[in-house]
Amino acid sequence: MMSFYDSHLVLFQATFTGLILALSIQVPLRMGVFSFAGAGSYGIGAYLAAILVIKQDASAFVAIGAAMLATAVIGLLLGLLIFKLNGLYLAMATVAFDLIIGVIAINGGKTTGGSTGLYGVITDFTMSQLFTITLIALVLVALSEVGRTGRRVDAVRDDPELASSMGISLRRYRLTAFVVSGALGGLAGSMNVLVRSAIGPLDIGFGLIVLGLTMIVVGGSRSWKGAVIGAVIFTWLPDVLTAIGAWQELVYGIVVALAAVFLPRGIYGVLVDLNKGLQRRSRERHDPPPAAAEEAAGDVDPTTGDVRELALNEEAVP
Amino acid sequence: GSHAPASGKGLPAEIKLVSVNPTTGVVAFAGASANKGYQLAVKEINDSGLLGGSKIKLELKDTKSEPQTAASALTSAISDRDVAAVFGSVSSTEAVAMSPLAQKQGMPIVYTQAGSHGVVVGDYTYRATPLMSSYYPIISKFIKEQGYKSVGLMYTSVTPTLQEIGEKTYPQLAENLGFKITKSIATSATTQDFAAPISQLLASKPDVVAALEVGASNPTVMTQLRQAGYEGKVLGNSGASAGNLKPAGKAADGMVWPADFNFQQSAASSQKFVAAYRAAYSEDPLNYAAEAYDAAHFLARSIAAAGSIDRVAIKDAMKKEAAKSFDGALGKDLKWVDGTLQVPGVMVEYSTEGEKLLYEGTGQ
Amino acid sequence: MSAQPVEQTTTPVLELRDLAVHFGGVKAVDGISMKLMPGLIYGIIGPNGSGKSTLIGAITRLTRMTRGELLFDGASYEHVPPSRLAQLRVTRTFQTVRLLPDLNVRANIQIGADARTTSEQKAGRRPSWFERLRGPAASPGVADAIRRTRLEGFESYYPSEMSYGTQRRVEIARALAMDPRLLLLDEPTAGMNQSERAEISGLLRDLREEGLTQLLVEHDVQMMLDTCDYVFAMNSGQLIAEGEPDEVVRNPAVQEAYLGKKWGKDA
Amino acid sequence: MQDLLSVVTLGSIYLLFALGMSLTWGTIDILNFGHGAIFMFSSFTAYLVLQQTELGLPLIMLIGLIVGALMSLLIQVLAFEQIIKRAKDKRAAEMQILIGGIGVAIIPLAIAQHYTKSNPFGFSKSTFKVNTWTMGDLRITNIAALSIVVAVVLWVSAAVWLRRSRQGLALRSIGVDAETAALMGIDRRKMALATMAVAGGMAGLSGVLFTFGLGAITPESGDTLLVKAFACIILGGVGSMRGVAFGAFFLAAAETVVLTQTSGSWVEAVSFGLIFLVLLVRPSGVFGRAEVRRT
Amino acid sequence: MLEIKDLHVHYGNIEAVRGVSLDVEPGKVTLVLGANGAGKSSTLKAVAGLERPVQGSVHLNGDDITRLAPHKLVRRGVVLVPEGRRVFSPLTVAENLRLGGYTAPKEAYDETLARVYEMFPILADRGNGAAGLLSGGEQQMLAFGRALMSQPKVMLMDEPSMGLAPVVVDSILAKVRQMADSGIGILMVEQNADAGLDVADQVVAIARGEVVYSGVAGDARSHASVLRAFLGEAALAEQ
Ligand SMILES: Nc1ncnc2c1ncn2[C@@H]1O[C@H](COP(=O)(O)OP(=O)(O)OP(=O)(O)O)[C@@H](O)[C@H]1O
Ligand SMILES: Nc1ncnc2c1ncn2[C@@H]1O[C@H](COP(=O)(O)OP(=O)(O)OP(=O)(O)O)[C@@H](O)[C@H]1O
Ligand SMILES: [Mg+2]
Ligand SMILES: [Mg+2]
Repeated sequence: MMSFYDSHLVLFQATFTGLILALSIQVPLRMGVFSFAGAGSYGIGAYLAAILVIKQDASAFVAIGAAMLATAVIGLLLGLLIFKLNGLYLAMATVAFDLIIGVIAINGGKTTGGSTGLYGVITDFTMSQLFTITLIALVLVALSEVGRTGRRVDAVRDDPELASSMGISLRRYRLTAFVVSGALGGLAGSMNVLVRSAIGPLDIGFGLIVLGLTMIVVGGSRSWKGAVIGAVIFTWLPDVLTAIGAWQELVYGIVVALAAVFLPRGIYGVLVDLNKGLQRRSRERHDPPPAAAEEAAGDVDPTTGDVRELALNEEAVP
Repeated sequence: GSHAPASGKGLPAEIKLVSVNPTTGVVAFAGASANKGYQLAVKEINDSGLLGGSKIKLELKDTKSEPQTAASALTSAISDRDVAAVFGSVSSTEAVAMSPLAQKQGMPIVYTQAGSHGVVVGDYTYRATPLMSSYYPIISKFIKEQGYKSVGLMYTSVTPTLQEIGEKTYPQLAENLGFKITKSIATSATTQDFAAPISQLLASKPDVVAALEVGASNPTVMTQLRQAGYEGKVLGNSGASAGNLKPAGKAADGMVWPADFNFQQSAASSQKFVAAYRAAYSEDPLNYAAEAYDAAHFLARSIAAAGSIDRVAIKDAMKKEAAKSFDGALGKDLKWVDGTLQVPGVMVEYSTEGEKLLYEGTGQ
Repeated sequence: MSAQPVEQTTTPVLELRDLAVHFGGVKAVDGISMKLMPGLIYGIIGPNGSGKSTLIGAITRLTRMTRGELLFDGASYEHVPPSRLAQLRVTRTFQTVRLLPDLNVRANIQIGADARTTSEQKAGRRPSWFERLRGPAASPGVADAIRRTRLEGFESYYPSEMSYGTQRRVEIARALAMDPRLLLLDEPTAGMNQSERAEISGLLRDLREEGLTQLLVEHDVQMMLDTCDYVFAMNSGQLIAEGEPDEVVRNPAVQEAYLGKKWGKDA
Repeated sequence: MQDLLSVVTLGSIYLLFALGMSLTWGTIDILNFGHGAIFMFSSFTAYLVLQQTELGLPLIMLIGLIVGALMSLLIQVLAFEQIIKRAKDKRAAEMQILIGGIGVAIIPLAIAQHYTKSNPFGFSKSTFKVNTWTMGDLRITNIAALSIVVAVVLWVSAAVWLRRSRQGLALRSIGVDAETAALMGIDRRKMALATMAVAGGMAGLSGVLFTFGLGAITPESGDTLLVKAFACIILGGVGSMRGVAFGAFFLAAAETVVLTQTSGSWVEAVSFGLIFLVLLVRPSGVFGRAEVRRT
Repeated sequence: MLEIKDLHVHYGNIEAVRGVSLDVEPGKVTLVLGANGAGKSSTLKAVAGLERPVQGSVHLNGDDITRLAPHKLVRRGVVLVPEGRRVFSPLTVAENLRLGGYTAPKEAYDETLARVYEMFPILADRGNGAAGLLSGGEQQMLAFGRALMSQPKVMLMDEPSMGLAPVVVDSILAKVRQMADSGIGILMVEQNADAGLDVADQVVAIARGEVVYSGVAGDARSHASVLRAFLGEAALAEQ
């Protein structure tokens, strides 16, 4: 008998690297920076790690570290160029960046292995290392969602102008978004190539953007929990669907569409809304109705407490 | 139950093989065709008693044309101790993702088609398909016969195979045969409209046009070549087969290409396969099926020689088996070189009536 | 009420010299100079489109100025980015309510308090990275701001669940939570009724007693009279009058450009 | 010269495709990533019909138009309307629409892939024959000429209609604030449906013309065009009709030049690199207007 | 005549409006007063079709128009000037006005436009500028002007004087009176109760989603509770 874990090892690995890739898009998105540069960084990270391992015999950690450093720096440079762009214009610029990375990979000759890509990237990188690194990255991202940083990120996204008048440097936050996104992308790419041992131009195309975006939107784009949910679903769903056979793609499409339609803020959003609903309910039970506060503001006669009674009394004007 | 040895040689009653191939997605046509070849061969092998009383059970796993799914399917096959060996994917990108896993974890795997580097990486990995660059030079005869003195070349840089033909094989041919390449244009994955490169090519006034594009682009290339007023033959690649040219109608007439297999080829072993295939599926076999058929027989012979489904034993047996030559669907006296099968190749011309066999290669 | 102490030796909290903001041909603010002395409430009145909000925008550096000088505590700051103004503890409310839709009332107000912690950090102790990430657990300033704007009971509400007037209170509370030295208010009571306005006016006067300098834009003349120590009147981007509130209200130019029949006939 | 003609032909195909996308995106704020699937599936339907009976060009175009419009309507009713109804705010809706469109697009793609096994399909059974007209050195096919005419006519009418007509204005207002638009007496649902139908029709039409022009397309052809159309619209500036035309011809020209003058494998890098550079200079596209914002 | 009967509006489990009934008669101005969060805007939104009332009915000249889609209501002459201006920011001022007249008969269009421009000359000056760049008060003028363009029969106004200079408040309220005099029914929420009372015929006070006072405008001024609640203590002292 084979164990479930062994036979699905690739999927476990893909869940972790997919999660990091999703986070590389989620982090900037949460700051209102519509950047898909994470996908390009993924490519850079993957190729760089592969080259280091193959040509320099680098160890797994050196390869990952170097890939992250390089993609963070590239993220910063890219950010300096385009952080002034907004919305989908920014998205377009980063898509262009990603596509250019892909083309460079094809045309890189020996260095990138052309359309074949690089293979035989074999190190002693283990599953538990993969897991640990992913966990650390996840915790760091999660910390950026709570407390002061979390609020400030919300402010930068929802109202940049308000944010800057509240002492938040937009430039700094947006550049950070690019750097973090780059580093996460590089991390995802380098870890992926280390577990998969091969990378080619087709692995770093437009599909990565779609996959990452689908993960976070369906999972819930406002929280790392959404990214986790999304990464799990969209890594395992195709495997589950193989059972259906010929029409699995069709079902996949239907699942994505249904999720987009019926889960307005992702699966995690649904959980949050449920929670908000509960809060509201308990609020109504325990707290004094806020209308009372307003009533006070409306200056109701303190003796009777109700305007209506006064009205009925037809109280004369002094 | 299935572990009980059925013969003295230690083979179980049922030998589990897995085909990890795309049956949906962009390369589904090749994967599906290969699977037909595997199934036909498995049936023959089971009927022939080659494995004594043991029967091969073939399981098909769809990669959806995605490397990750392919790798995942392979991993689960590896972790299933009952699986004796695997038929690897027709797609290079998938194959490259699978090979290191198979090699590292000791799973005998035989690919078809996947023509890039990084597929055959060690003694567990074999490829029952010749590299296109190995037989493509049989086109020399055609070029000489037609008396072409210059070629206008267009190739895609998307697939390693076609890129290599465009960038290495043609320049080499030009040197050997003394023709001139008037223009060499690379196209990209997203190029859908070839009008501009075609008009450039024709402006360089070559005797003949060579167009090395992926399967689905071939009808467009032919249509647009004809629209641009080019009437001559077009030197292509075997990606144009499998019905890909049909939508171009008459415009596609006159495309020629070297192939590793054509159902009209003369070798007796080939014709035996074609007959069996026709009987089973009532259609003419494609090269993918022929390659798969040979791969399956190669593996079955190795398993029989190993006398067990121990993967190391199969690996060793494959090595011995690959030292011999054999007659198969792809032709007669086929040899393995560095884990990759070699064939003489055939030259084919397309016309609306069907593919016509021009001539057969003789091997080196 | 105290008059503008013109010849005082203390440095003004805020000083504008010949400030101008032009948008293409529109001269929204066109050469304004003013000094705000510590601990007083200043008012700006003026017809719609006379440049009041633009002036506040320029003072808070959110709107790019065309020319002029800005001084805070005597130091010029026209090249300081808006985000650094929070460190000087200059803050504002907006004419259109600007709350963060995904945060509840408490968190929205906490945003203001967060800014204060940065300015405190600049002043002294460097907090650990974890403290910086989390921010202070519960700022006393937040509870205070909630109490003063009478938002008790609304802490866990989200902006979309509240009426317009209530949202405006949150806007004010957020500014208060920053513990400002200079507070700029752009029509803080729009959408409130008279008694609610009186209450806000009371709040502003309390703040003045605590030494907070304020610049208030309002169209409610009664409120201006009740609240301000000194009033500027603007028209077409320029100052047309300044002085004590009742004085300005009696100014014929102001009456013609701005005041309606009620205040006009009082004169 | 011949290259210029190639640019114009290719550009008009891009335009025809991007026009519908731009229309819904620029007015009712629906960035439909199912547009490519509509394009492909309309053509695919025409192909299926052609397997049964022989048809001429006008009828095939009509099929493309109708199938495209119907698919677009279906997507609007089943997916986008539902998303908008449920979404909390506009930005969330935009994201959901994006992903919803991607999801919906997989469905027709899977169907077409299933039937064609991803082989190319074309209209070789049509009674319409593509002819080439020669004028001196210049060669142009009747279908290319038709594509250019259709693209230009549709573009001009869309642009004029949006700019001048009452409904055009109403349409733009829906994209800004649908609720307030309703308060102006505008039936936002009907307008949105009409727009989607028109956009879908354009996609279907371009699918048919494109298939004729190239001889064959594959089920995946729509996806490739989708990214390019997105680029065209962004480059020109979202919501600008002049912009989308500029974008389409700019991209066609860039691609043609790269493909013919240098190594074709750099095509995307160069054309998208150019787009990147243009955005650095014009952050809201060449003809786009900066977002209206003030304090 | 617009009759609102026993209207209830809920948001989830918040009961914002709990049984409001009031009438709007042609030629009359009905003024709605109430504290923040009392449910004034919710009432207006429900009448205009932007929120679905859970209970109650709205009749226009005897026809049931409860839960009719907003655009259909506009075609019947019921127009809302929404709270918080809601101009179409990226569109020009002129386009905003044109949209206001979307359903209006074409004959009177030019004349109405001229009247709007006469009332708010700044709108004519800025005709080709983006509406979103106007100052707060200018946008409020635009919102009001836009509503005028539709030539309504019943006009619902949510704080039309918000953010306007006193002179402009006077002219807007005068205009409201003038419109009422020409036979339009007006339902107006106005926090500037003092000025609002000058032009109102009827007054309805709402607290916590319920009507707590309703009467003739003249009486309201002399009614201590209303004065205290909506005009402040100062108003009492003045008397
Ligand atoms: N979309 C909403 N979701 C949840 N609750 C809401 C929503 N809109 C309004 N409310 C609640 O309904 C009540 C009535 O709100 P409404 O906006 O009608 O008040 P209002 O009388 O117009 O107040 P104001 O004078 O401040 O504008 C308030 O308690 C508010 O919190
Ligand atoms: N970004 C801008 N572009 C063009 N014109 C602008 C811009 N911002 C403001 N204006 C114009 O500048 C003038 C001053 O606007 P501002 O908002 O300062 O007026 P305000 O005094 O605050 O008026 P209100 O009392 O109505 O709020 C107005 O005519 C406005 O239309
Ligand atoms: Mg203002
Ligand atoms: Mg209200």
